[in-house]
Amino acid sequence: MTDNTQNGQQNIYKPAIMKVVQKRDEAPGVKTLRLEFQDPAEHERFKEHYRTGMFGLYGIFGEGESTFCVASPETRKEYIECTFRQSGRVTSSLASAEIGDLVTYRGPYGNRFPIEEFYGKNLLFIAGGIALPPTRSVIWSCLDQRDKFGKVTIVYGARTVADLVYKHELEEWQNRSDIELVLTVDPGGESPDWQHRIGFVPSVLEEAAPSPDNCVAVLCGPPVMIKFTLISLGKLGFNEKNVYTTLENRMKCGVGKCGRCNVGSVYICKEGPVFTAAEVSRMPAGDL
Amino acid sequence: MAKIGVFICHCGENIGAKIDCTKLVSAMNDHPGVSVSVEYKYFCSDPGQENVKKAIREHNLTGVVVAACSPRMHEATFRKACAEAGLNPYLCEIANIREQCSWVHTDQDMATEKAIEITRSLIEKVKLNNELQPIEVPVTKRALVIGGGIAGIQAALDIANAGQEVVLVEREPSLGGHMAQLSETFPTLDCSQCIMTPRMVEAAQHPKIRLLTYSEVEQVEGFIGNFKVRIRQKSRYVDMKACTGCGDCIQKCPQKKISDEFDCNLGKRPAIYTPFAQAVPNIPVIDKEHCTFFKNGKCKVCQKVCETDAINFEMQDEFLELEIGAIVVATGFQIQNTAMYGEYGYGKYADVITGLQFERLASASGPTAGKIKRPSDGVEPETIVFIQCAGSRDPSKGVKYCSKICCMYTAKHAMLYAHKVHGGKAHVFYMDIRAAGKGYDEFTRRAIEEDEASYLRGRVSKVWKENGKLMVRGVDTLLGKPVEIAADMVVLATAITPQPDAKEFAKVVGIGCDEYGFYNEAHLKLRPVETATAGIFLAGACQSPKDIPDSVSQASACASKVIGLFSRDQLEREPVIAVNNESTCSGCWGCALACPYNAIEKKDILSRSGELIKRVAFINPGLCQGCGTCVTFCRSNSIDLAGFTEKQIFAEVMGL
Amino acid sequence: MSIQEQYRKRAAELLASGEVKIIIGYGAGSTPDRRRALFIRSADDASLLHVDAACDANLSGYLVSEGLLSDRKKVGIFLRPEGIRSVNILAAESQLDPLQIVIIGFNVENGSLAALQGSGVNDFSSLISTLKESRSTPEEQALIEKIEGMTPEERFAFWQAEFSKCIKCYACRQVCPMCYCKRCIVDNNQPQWVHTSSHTLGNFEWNLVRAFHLSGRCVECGGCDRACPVNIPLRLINRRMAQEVLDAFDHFSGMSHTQEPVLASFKKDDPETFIL
Amino acid sequence: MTKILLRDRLDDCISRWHAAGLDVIGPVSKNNISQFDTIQKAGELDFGIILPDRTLKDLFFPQTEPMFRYRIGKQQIDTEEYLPPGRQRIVFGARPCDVSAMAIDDPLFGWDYKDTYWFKRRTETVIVTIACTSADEFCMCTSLKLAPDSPQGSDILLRPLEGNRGWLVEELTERGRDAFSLIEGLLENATGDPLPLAVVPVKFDLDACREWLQNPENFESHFWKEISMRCIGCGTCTFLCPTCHCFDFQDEGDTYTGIRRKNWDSCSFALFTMHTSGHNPRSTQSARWRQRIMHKFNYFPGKFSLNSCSGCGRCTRECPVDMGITETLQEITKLSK
Amino acid sequence: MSEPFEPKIVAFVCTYCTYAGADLAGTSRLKYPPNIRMVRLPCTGRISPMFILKALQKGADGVLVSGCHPGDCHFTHGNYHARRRWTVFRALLNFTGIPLERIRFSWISAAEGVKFAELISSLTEDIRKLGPFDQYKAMIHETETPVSL
Repeated sequence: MTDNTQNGQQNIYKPAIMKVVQKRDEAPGVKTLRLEFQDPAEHERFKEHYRTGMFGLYGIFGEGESTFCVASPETRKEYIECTFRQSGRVTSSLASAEIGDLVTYRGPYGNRFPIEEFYGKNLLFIAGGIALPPTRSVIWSCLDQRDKFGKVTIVYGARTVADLVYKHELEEWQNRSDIELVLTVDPGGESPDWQHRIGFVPSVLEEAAPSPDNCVAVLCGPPVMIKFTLISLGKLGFNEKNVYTTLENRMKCGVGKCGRCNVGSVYICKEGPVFTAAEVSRMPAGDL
Repeated sequence: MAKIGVFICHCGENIGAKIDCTKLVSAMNDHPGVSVSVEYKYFCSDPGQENVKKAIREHNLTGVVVAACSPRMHEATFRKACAEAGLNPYLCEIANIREQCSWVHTDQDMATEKAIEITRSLIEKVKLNNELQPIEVPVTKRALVIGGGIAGIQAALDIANAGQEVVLVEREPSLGGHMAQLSETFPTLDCSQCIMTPRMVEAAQHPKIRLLTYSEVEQVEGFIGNFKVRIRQKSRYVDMKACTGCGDCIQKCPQKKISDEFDCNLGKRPAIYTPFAQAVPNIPVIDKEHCTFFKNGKCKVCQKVCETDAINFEMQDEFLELEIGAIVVATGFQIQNTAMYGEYGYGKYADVITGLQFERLASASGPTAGKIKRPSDGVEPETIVFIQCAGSRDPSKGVKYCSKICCMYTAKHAMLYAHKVHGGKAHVFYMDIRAAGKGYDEFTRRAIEEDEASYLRGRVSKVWKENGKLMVRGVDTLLGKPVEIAADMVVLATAITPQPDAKEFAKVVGIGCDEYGFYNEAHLKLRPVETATAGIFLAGACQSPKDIPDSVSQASACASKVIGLFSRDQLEREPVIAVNNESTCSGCWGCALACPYNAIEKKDILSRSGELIKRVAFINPGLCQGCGTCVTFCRSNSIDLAGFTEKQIFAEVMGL
Repeated sequence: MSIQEQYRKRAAELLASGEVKIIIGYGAGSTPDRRRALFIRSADDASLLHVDAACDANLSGYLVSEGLLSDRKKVGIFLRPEGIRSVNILAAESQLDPLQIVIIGFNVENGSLAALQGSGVNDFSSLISTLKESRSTPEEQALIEKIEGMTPEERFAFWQAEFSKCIKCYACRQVCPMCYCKRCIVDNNQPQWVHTSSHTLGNFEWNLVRAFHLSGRCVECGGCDRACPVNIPLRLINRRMAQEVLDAFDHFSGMSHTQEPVLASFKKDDPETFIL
Repeated sequence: MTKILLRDRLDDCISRWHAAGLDVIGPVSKNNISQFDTIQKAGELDFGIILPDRTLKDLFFPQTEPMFRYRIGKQQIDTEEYLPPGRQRIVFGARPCDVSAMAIDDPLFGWDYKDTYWFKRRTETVIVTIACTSADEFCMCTSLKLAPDSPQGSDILLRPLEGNRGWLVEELTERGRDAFSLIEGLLENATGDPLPLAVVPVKFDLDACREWLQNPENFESHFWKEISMRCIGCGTCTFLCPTCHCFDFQDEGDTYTGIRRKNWDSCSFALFTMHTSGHNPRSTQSARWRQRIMHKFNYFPGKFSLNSCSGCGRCTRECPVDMGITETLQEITKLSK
Repeated sequence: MSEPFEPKIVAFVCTYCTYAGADLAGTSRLKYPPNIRMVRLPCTGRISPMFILKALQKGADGVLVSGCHPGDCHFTHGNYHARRRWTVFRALLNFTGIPLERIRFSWISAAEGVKFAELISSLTEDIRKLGPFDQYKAMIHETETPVSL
């Protein structure tokens, strides 16, 4: 599934300079930045290589780089969107970037979702909390060519209502007739005017009971959620091979050299971040 | 990146004439993260502040640097202006380009360069400033006064008279303290009990004062406005509600040979007793140690004679947990044990006594009903020698400090002696006469001139008994001659020292003390009644030796501090306090030891199943004063100080 | 019975009686002259223990291994006097409860093994007092004096040359019983006070900060010096700092398990001749 | 037909290389440590050591290296690349284990993306290796199926002659031949008896170990906990390993200008894999030691058909607590039988 | 060099005493050289040895640390703790070859404007005589240079 080339770069560790053109607060501590390339050549390179699922290293000089997915789809390559939770040194300083500020981006790296293989199939997207961004890039890749797919179901849950990200897009999806959107929050996380479900993602998924027939599932979320959702998907009759997920690990280089992102023998940065549940289940659990 | 506004004040000519402000403005405009940089003649003026506010709104600023006079001048002004424009006031920093730049440097270029660097470094700091909120602490409006001597009573009454609740705790069975033991008081020679007893009664009957005698404070937790105090009420074995104070039990008690502490062991008392006749409350206690029933299991005479069944041998100590907003510590002093002055014969010769014992002899309520009689045989002494500084100002044997009151009370004793023993001769050995105070020097002069006390400047080297007389050998340094006086009685002006348990008690309350055990004030000059622990105040001789007027004024000062504190429902404190990162803390407790305010406590981190994972430091925001000593101590860099964080200072230095 | 045999016997008894759950001692190393830490849980394994002059590691750092002491059970450990002092400091800094530690003490004097009596930290307090009163003058004393005799420029050059060798492997820190911090200051990146890069500047900062953090805590076991793979004479700095706190504050690290940390306490009359 | 380089001609050779613009580098013992350093004279070289304390890796992948400088302005960011200085170099007197290690890391640094810094230095450097005639108790090249005269990675291989008088020259690559053409005439056309190679006993069964490591069941074996109990988690073994290649990026400087550096990092460090959330996939020292062994003898060979170990033995030689690969693989060999 | 050497001196001071003393020097219009840069902190207890190292990294030729006289600390004993730290850290700097003339410590109260001005003048002069801290600067320079090997 690898799709890596030298990307025509001279120094593979030198990032591109990006300008912040939009900034959105998604949830407490979670922000989305829309970035535009400053160097047209870099942009061309990105457009040539980027496919949904790939990730990048976003950074600020003086602070460092941090790895997260490209949250915008391959169908919209004029910019890059990234959504992140403010936790460490880099994300804190990215979070304080204002419109017009310059940041850096290195990528795209890693493998992709084989979206062509999903043509003609029903799609089930399942995401938890801050893991909607990787799913969202697949969702939009598919919605932007909606006619190529069957039924689209999105199950998204967060701890509390405030923790749901991309609220404006959730509203948009809610209003579309060609998507079934199931929203849920953990018990106790609801607000007084919450009109959707209350419960953990796996049980809500089981209630929604999408059919496994001719269906591909894309599942992203915190490890505990993944673990239990996979069980639920199994109960619903999904084959591990038709369930896609993404893995994250700490990375520095993004290109398979710095030595820290491997799970067992698998380098997330080069062989991932997109894996089928079948592939993940072959990895040593003690290394995840 | 941030959006910082930089406001450069000319301060008229003060800054403008020495620093090229236009250059400063353009340098700041070129600086990354600066959205706007402007100059103005007086930013502290109303239109100047308006400029700042307008810029905050227009540019949606995330931080403000005002390059102007010292932050000690106008930091508050500009922070307030920021707040009015909707910017958190703690996102404003002042670059001091007047006091520390334009006023002190002569070279314009270098001064301008310095102003640029100072301002730039503060821009870097302010970018990392956090929005801080003043800390609001609720106040429990109930004061605890520890110690029922004159200082404690005064503080309690002042607070109670202002309408606030007071809990007054005294460990002895009665209020009164040392002042109740005194005969007359200097410099007016009015009777101590006459002025003291009404205050005691007033305190006991005050509707706002809850009096807990024969009680001790065992534990103090919490912080200003929110202390939790545990008090032990020792069992008196006498039901306070039932007892009428008739005194029958005291009269009938068969055990009457107990040395009377109140009379400094010059008299005797029974096993059930009140310390003195005017005791408040007038309810006896049973001295368990000497009571025949407690010793032998037989007696119970008191119980038999009591008509109200107030005697209860089964009584247990009781504990009270009280919520308290402020604490006044007025635990008083003791008289130094003079055992180390073996050459003066105290303890060896019955007629060598301390000043406090002399007070009891001179007191109308004392063991001799106010007649000066020597303890050995009850004979009136014809010649009496007073030795001052028997312990004070003597680093080798006694204490280094001056006990402050001995000069005065010795003069008083000499006068009382002259008044009571006609024809008697009083000699006073002294080092210096320290009589500063209203009417004090006149008082000592009177002792010498009117009452003809003989003052000899010099130390006494020895006291011994010869032919029924106490021979006192000393030196008169003014004459340069040795002197020997055959006396009938010798009175030692012993030093005033802290209570024997003062140091342990300081730990209980959570305040500091000096090497002797006198409690430390927050600042000797500017905050003499506060302790370093916010909300705890000091009154009387527990802080240092004091006479009655000083103790009373300090007590009233404490009361005013407490009343001031209680005038608000919430306390607002600067949010400059330390915060610990519990995930990286190793729990070595060095910070807790280093903290001058005992603000750092141990906190258990438990797993979901309730097991102890680790112990970390927790910095109580109510107690922390924000000095940052713990931050610097912390090896793992886990503690940080809001307003002066490690990141801010790092940026400030890197921006220089 | 040789000292080693006596100690094996004692270790076996401690384990057999259940008094301790584990013994941390020394076993044979990868070459005949090497000894390595050995953890035994069964009395049968006591015969694997070695005690001799080659046992130079201060094993006390293993006591604060995560989870070892959390069950409140006792642990036996072979310690030299320096190690006993480390245990005192760890106890004084609330990292362990000294009652949980059963010390099997030994000493090496002039290259030969000597047994030490006692098992709790307090049993060794007079020994430690003696150590304070008669600080041995190690062979490096001459070198320290030589360094102190240099001009500041020469001293700087000397240490610059030494620190330029450092590769920031942190063996000095990891082997040190005093370096138990959950997060070392060098690993704090907000802000990054100490450069993590191992250029000379970063190495200089790191070694200074470590020496400062060890001041008044180092027991001069020499572990860091032996661990350093690039042979930086770390013992010189630690020795010098130990001397400083002794001279200035009469502080000898690890005197007792209640000793106050020298940098978290003070006396009003501490010396201050250098302050203007 | 063989050529001989006589020891007393070495100074002349160095002069020739210098004249041709080459830096000459070799093992030097100085200031209580032996490592590769630039030399002017043959006398600076320390031929007495079996292996320098520090590895050949230092020459291609320094412990800290500036990658580029950045300057942040109000509206733009300027970057300036710092590439290796671009001088041609000849390394004289490396050992086969160290040199093989460079060949082992080549595929890793060239895996799809070519590491600019590594390959620039690799192409600028000629390596002259001297076969080992002595070994110590930690040497274990033979256990890795290498030998005291393994040619991997070398441009020239020298075999010491008896009496310490010189070396038998084996030219292995074009680059080696080019470098040695510069000293044409200083070499003797003669033959001689090379000293017998060092005898390095085989210490473990590599194939058996690999098989054991590949078995998924052994991933959670209690063995890992036991073997790593005394590991203190320092970086000595990784930093003194000629093949260990893990690194980190660090930005250093003041507020608006600084340098992004590539620094060695180590899988032994707890923070190596720590997420900012606090989750750490390899949270225990045993997991980290397992990673190190697995990586070297299972994952790496799986990807590149090479063991990421050349048997220099430094990990055991220098370990502060006397651990190392040898002991672990010996134990695994026992377990696998 | 034709231009005279202007040393860079960084001062870490407590706000209650030395910073106020510096303000007093200003209000008294005393003159001192402009080479000093002050970093204001709540108390000397907050001044970490790391600050000194970072000032040196920023190219300081001299560092001053100053606070309240013993017994005058606004926070009662911040300065006593600081004094111990300085004693230890100073010994360490000395042993590693940082000239002590470059790292100075003082007690300056809010009333000692004159002492402040005089100290800064003499300190600046002393450091000017010592010249730039070349040895430290060389170390900084090394970090900015490509690896030569």
